[in-house]
Amino acid sequence: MKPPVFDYFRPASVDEALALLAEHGADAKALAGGQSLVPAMNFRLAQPAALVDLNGLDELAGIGDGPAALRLGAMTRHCAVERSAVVAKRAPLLTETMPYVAHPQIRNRGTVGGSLAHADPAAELPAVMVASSARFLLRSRSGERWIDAERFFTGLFATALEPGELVTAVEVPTLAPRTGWAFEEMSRRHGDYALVGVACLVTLDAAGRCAAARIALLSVGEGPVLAPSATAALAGVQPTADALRAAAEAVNADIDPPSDIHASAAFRRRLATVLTRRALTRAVERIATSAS
Amino acid sequence: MSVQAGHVVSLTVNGSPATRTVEPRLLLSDFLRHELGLTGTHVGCEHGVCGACTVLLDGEAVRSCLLFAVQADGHAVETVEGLAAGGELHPIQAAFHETHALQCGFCTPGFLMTLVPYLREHPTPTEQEIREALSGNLCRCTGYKNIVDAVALAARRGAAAGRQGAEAAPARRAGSGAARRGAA
Amino acid sequence: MIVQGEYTFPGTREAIWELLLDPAVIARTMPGTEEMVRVAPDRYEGRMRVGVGAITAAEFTVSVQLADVVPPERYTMQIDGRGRFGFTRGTAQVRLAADGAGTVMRFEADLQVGGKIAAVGQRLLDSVSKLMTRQGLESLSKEVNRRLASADPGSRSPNPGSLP
Amino acid sequence: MSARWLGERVPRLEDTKLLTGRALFTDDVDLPGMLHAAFLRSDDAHGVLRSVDVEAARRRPGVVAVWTAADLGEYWKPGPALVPPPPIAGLVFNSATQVPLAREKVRHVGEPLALVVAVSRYVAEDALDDIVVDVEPLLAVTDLEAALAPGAPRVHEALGGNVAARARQSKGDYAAARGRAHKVIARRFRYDRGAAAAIENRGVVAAWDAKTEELTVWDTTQAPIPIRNGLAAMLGLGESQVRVVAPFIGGGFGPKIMMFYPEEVLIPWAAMRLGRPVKWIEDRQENFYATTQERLQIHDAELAVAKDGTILGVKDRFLFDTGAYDPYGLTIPINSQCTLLGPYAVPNYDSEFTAVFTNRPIVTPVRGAGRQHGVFVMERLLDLAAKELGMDRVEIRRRNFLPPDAFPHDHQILFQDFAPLTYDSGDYGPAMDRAVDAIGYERFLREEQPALRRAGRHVGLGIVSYIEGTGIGPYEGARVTIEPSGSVRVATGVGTQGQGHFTTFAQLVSDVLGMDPSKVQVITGDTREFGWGTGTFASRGAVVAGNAVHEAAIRVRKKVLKLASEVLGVDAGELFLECGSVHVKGAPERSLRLGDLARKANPLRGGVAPGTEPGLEATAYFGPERGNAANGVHAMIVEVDPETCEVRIRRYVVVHDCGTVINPTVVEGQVQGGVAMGIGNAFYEQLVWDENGQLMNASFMDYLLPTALDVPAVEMRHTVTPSPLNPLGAKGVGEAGAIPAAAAFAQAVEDALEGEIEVLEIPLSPNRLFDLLGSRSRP
Repeated sequence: MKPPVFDYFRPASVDEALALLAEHGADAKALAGGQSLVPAMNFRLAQPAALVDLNGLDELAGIGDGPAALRLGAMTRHCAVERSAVVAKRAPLLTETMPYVAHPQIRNRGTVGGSLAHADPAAELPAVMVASSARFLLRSRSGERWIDAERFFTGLFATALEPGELVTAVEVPTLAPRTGWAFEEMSRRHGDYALVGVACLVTLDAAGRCAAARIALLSVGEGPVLAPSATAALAGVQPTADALRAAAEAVNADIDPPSDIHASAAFRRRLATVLTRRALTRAVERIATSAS
Repeated sequence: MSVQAGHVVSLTVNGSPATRTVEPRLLLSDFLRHELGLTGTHVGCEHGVCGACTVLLDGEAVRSCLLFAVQADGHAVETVEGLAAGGELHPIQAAFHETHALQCGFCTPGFLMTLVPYLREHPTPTEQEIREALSGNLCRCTGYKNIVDAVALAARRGAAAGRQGAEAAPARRAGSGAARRGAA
Repeated sequence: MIVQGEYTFPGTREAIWELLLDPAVIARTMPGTEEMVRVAPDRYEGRMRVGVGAITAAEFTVSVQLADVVPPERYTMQIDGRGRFGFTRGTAQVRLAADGAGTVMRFEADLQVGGKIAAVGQRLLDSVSKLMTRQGLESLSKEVNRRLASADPGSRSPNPGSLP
Repeated sequence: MSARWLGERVPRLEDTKLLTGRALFTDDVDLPGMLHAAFLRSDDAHGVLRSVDVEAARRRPGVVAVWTAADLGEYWKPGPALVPPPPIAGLVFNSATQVPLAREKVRHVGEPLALVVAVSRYVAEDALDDIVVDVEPLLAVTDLEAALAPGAPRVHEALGGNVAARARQSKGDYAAARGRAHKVIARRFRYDRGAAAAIENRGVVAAWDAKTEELTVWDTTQAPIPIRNGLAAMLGLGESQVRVVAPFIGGGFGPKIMMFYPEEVLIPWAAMRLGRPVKWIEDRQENFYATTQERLQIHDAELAVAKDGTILGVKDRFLFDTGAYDPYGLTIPINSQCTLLGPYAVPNYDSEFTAVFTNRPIVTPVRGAGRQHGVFVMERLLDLAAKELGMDRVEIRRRNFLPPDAFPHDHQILFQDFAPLTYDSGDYGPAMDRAVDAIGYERFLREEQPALRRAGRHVGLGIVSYIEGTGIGPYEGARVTIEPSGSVRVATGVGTQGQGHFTTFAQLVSDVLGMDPSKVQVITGDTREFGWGTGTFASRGAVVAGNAVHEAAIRVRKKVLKLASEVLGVDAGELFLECGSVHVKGAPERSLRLGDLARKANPLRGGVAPGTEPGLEATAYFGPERGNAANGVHAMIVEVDPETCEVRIRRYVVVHDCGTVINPTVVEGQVQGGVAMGIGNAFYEQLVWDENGQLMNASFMDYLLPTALDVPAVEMRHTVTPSPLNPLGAKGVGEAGAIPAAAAFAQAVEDALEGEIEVLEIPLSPNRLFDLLGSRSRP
């Protein structure tokens, strides 16, 4: 289990990194935290001809507190997000999720941008970003563009990233008033790939009816999966236990879960409804408690 | 610069400088064990699950099997060999000995290196917190109970002696600086 | 691993039959196919590159042996693909049935996956096979429509093909 | 002789090296000019090996040698049959042992096809990718029942079929007992494969010194001496020319005593051929195929009981998956057959097993070695019987325990050591009483469980008994030497893999020679230090080697007293040993340091009396007439979430009797660790093979070892019924924790779900529970 030969580049700037990626094309891979890429290389399943190491690029790291949104540099490590008071205040859903991401040693290296670009269907961050209506800043030699998380993830390990393009930053919008959040996940052991996970935001109006909701699931499709049917079931209703249960059941229409040795598609459907119900319930409770 | 073979790596390991010329693909775990002869860092899975190869990079616990040696260039690495300063066991090592927290001892260095920064940042953990902190390290012999006891013992003593600060190595400050840069 | 499905194409059974056995079409529509040559009336050989995400697209040498061929009704494929990451082999049965103006293709493949792909990739096998099946059928359907269009510029197919 | 150290919680003497990273493990061996090996392994589970083209690999820069089976010439031989079949009447045994490199046919995924030696492991792995293998696939034999059907594909063509062995052992008349039964409980039980998964993978480093004509081999083995003897024979060397060192071993658990692994055969050969040291270190992916495993068995068993719950008889027919080869003979299924009887009086027993060749890696003992299957089947049958009879689970067990006056108890069948299965001693009632008390059995069933159920919680309790046959022969030996420095060296042949032998053996010597254990240096696993013995297995280290160490120390003590009485001119009876010196009773100032005595025992001038042996040194051997029977009770409380099918273990109690305890801390560590492995086996760990013999989870991502969050702290109690079979009265403990865990877990989960399901297979998983619960657990 030793990695194959590759060329190693350590650019001094993002521009140099972009130039290197453009120069080497499809054979090159950006090396961020490397916590998914390097195991794949040790198994010799990933055999990139060249690695462009982004770890020296401080300009890509950092957590910024904007008026309308929280901004995360792509190379911000999971551990920094996990420990950040700013994130806890501005994007509590993200803070609640971080401990589910693998293990402490992995979170000390893993990066936000790397996890999003890798787009593992079982990863937590993509689903949380979709639920949070986050948007990503993509940069290539030809310039920058913003893209909504929802449109960034295009399939199984597939994203809207063009060749030679990097995720450089993430913006997570501030929560609306009377918004509750929750993340629920089941895995065989703490830190394993989720069998199913659910991230949700629920906003109630002054009358306590559901004004808006975002529910995104992981490990139930080719990427993070939004649950429009479940959201529709909540629209304008009082979030009673029955209403939340109905919404959770509606999730079944939104997912096409895979089977593997740890969970059949049928079991994943069960988990998706249970965890969605639990997540919605906690999110609504949070609004109540924060209101009182 | 493209560097296939012959990439120069200069770093400090347990406080002393080291420079070697290596292939980019050389894993940090193999670099420490076979280039520097620091065989206390063990390799159990080489895909980032078992935690036996855990070392400190700029004070943070990382899997040395998921890093290339070239990535450690200019950084500070600490291994289990660096713990017992002047022959005296580190408080966590001593606690492991007293609570019988090791049997075959193969996974032990990884546990120790995970715990050194953890106890600095969490001087008074609960049992559940300790178990969560250990969840990235696999042990096949002990069933974990005595390891949990060892951490609790070390924490009690550390709290009593108020020595968390005293343990902070320069490399650690660099590490927390990096983390703070993220939070700034 | 069982991969099965049903797909409705516009066009007659004969047209679809001809299409499905055309090596050029196979090369264009089977995901990752780089080359596909009909080395004998009942045998194809070629190369595929299949990868997903960080997994490098590894080259597989593929051979397809036809058996039980009953035009334009049904045929069986003995598939054998080998590469550095392991192998895929097995049989696939394809049946065509007239359905009004169109043709229904029913397929069932029983595939073995071996080597690294199986040992380390089990979590993704189901998703990848679903994905490749869908991609294959979609490009096949595009191909059908392209041919129909070129065959008879006057009429656009009313039914662009649909997954059930 | 004071027993100052026996039974003390002496902190381990080996810890410091391990804690500071100074302990030598096999992969730490680094020799000048050392080369590195890697093996090409089969992707196919079953096939005709048409060709292995290594030309491109040989041409790769940095590659020193590449060998296939064809290149091995005369050296290519199937391995030895390790354990001959026991003398059971009518026994069928077909031996087929593993080969160094596959030739003509591949029989399981991961079977080695070629050996590459290169300047680094990295380059060696590059070369593996250059090798082209042509295999014509054959149908794989994976289903144990289908394998026995006429016309099934054969793993070994030369054999009539896929039957590796068949053996029937019985006593009494089960059919008659069945006729008298009030109820007969019959079920099918399944217990699937897992990996030992020591955190240290296997490894072999070999160096040939052409000048001294000595071969040195560092090997992660539990049995260095048999490895030396076998290598000497294979390589045409004298045993004294071969030194095998089992240094610190990162966990053994059974598979590290398989003999001989292809790598153990080939790496020393390669080192001699090349005249350079060669290192092979197994990686984790290889470990899932190349290291032996347990433990698929399928039992069709029935229990005949009287109205009052008395066991009238048991019938069992079971299939045992032995993998592609059967070098280890029948050890595992015979353990299952014997251990099923447990601590119970079973007047009529009829058990027959069929061992089946399959296209899966070789099966050899893994911690428990088939014992857990027997315990699982018997304890599950008793649970089901109790339910049918409306009896209490504990009561039906108590009613059938062998009474204290039943020992020694002969079960009239043979155990794995070929000796009659005879329990040496035991007292099972008190162990059950302690467990019932410790877990709070009555209170839980009467108060806690009903209250929690009313609150919508699903909690359940499991409580089971077991026997573990341990400490079998043939023998082990030890040499104890008092050195002029005053320190004591103990050398023994057993390897050690974390069991604390460096400390427990020192404790045994300390009491006899009156010194601090820290002054006793124990050397194990180096054939140059001690050349006679078998190895560490079957929970026998402390029992067999421990008694040898103890006896050797006693002989040295005799020499000490004899010489000291001459030197001091007092009767030996007037002397006592303390603090590393010999003292005269009543005049303790008249004393001699043992070191000085050792010097006097090795004079440089002058004559000695005829028959005098120099030095203060003695060697002793111990071989028990048969194994002894450790026993215990495990009890646990679990909580099940029927919606997600997660199971949490809330409490775990173990009452354990391993006879005389040398070091309680070490014993408790062994039990806690064994329980962790048992829990893994019960709920987390399963090697998943598809119908083509492909392993679907050959990594720690998908093969789930329990973590610190999954294993509870075990609450431990000891009872002590010393074994009459050895002077120390010790019984084994190494495997105990792992054996009954699954049976207790199954009972507890059933109880938590209020008997909605029957758990008849292990391992469970949330998905399996979901399937079992079916519609009965709508969210």
